[in-house]
Amino acid sequence: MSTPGAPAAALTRAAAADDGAGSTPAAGALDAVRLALLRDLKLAFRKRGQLVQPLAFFALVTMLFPLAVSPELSRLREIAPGVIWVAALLASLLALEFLFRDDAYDGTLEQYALSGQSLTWLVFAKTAAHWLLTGLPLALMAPLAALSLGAPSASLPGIVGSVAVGSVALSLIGSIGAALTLGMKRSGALLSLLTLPLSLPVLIFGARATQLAISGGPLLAPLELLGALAVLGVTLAPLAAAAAVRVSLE
Amino acid sequence: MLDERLEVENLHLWRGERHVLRGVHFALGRGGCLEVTGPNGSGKTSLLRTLCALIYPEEGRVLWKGENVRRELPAFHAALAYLGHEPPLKADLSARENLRYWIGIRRRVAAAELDAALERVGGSSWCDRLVRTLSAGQRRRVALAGLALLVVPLWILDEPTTNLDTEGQQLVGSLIAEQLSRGGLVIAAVHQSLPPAVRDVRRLELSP
Amino acid sequence: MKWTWLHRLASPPYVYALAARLTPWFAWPAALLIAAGLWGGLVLAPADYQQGDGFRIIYVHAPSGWLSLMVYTIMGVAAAVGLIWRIKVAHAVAASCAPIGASFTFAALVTGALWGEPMWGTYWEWDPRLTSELILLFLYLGYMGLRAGIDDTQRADRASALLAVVGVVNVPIIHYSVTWWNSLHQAPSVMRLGRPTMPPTMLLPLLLMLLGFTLYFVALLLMRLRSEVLARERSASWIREAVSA
Amino acid sequence: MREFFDMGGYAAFVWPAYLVTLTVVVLNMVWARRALARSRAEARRRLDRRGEQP
Repeated sequence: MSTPGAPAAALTRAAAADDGAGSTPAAGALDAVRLALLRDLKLAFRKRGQLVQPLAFFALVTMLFPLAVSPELSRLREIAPGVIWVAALLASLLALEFLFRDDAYDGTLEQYALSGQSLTWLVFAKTAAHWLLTGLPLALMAPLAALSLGAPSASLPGIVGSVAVGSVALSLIGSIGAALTLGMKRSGALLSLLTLPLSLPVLIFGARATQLAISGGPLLAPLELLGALAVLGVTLAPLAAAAAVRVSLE
Repeated sequence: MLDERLEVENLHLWRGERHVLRGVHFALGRGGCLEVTGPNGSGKTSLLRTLCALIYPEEGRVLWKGENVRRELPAFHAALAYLGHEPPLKADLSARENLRYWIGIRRRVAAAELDAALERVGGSSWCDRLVRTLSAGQRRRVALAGLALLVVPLWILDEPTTNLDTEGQQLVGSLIAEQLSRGGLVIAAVHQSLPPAVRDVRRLELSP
Repeated sequence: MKWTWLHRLASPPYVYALAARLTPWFAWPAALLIAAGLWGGLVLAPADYQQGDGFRIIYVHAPSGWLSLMVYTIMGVAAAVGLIWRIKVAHAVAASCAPIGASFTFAALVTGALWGEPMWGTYWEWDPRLTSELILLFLYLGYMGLRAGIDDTQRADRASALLAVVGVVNVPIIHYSVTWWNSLHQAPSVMRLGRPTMPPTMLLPLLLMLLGFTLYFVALLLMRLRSEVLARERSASWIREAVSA
Repeated sequence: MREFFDMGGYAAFVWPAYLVTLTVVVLNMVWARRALARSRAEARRRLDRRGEQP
């Protein structure tokens, strides 16, 4: 300690001001959520390689189908909704493994659980960051995949919308699976076994919306159902995921 | 306002097949310091984590200000700072960024306050480097700065002097002494004993 | 009075002893009912005017399907009780349910496929009920996989209980989405269970089988419950009694 | 009797279905008994070990 005088005194003063009443200028729940979200975004941009992986995976899987099935656009157009959604589902699953793992490893989750803030909100912030980093880019990439599979350009807004809404639900469902498998050594297969059956409704409604978008039909009904799933997910999934995180810390 | 007081009644904890905590009980009031000792595997960390209400004991309870901590968990956690084996730091953020997020989630903290805390632990020169480039001792110092910045009455520390040089250990001692003189409570699991700056230490010995 | 009864149900020694005492009271009636149901279903019931003797698969398919869903629901409820009130016995019930439910889900799938071949001309049809049943099997497998993946029993209990609760909330959503999806792609299925027009000679054996399977499940649950309760109890001296008996 | 086993031509479907269900029913019984036996053995082992180190 070179200068124990002034700064230390400042520290003690700050401490004295807060003494007794716990930590007084407490951060609100909103501050906490904002900071948790920003922290995850900043960390993700420091490790860009990990960000690109699910997107590259999505593009690759989409590319496999013309090679495996047929290069004819008319045939590809028929399977395009299925291809896009299966690829998006698998890509988001791939990214899920990283959702809590690093934080569990370095003790950040523990500090979250002991922060006095609602763990549910902090888990929600993490899931939101996860969606911004995988779901949203996937939605923005989906039109490219759709075009390469012969979808008409008029269908693109509908496709972006359905993938964007559906991936919200996928991230939320996935957060539960990711939290439940925390602390296991080889969790990849189990994570898919837990997450995929629960994701089927999203797949069904999402693929239907995409199909209607491509054929030019009214896609509001499946889109609304997707939205309902996303809302249900927002209200319930962070609760379950936070409880699962607490179990993993026991 | 009720007195800050931690009471532990008859804690029993099993980890798998092992009966780790067998009826641990103690009480600690304002300015009290408790040293938890015992060989490896005697349940020091388990005890600390049970006190933090991370682990649910099979039997017994932990009371804060006379109330079961389970009843008002967020309030108890807001009054508590826990430092585990490893400093809870992100390798890809700088020391300063780490503190800003870690502490900021719990309380608003001014930049000047951050600087002061970092200087106090001797980190002015390296606090903007990524944590992955810091030594284990430097990381421990960042964690200590965070501890001081949290400004809470109850500290629960797991081996706070690990990886620290002599000067760093003295720093731990003076931080704890200040916390106690403010009326705070400190519970620390240690291998040998807390630095000499800390006086009036009670000791709880766990047997394997 | 009522409350002491409830409290006793949360006490492992009491539950262990009670389960041992009750098991035969469920097992024997179950055996009798199933035997009677088999006799009625295979011999006494007339052949169906459309499906001939092929319809007799209903007497094993329907009870298996019924158990698969009922057991999952019981598992979810027991898991929720265990989570909320931290009752070990409730977690033990949930853990006991999974293998039983999974095996009957498997039976329902196989018998459904065997019924499908003569009726649809194919073993597997993406019929909404069969599809839901298949998803249910994966939900069971996920639950068991999660339990197997966590070494510590208490943590396994709580994590798998969360999954069971999430699953129970999701089962209706999954079933609805599968039905919705199916209605887009094909005509309603040929297979219809429990037609109200079923003559009593056909219906009665079915009811006997349903009741018999349910009682059999309770007997199995009680047996498994004993082993799960025993595995969760560490300190109590009653283990000595339980083991020596 | 032949008629009964023939199941009106559906024997190839009816009997396997019954067989599978019967197998599941019996196996469940066997598994449950085995699980109970295993837990009891395990509990006995735990008691023994605790007896050695009071």
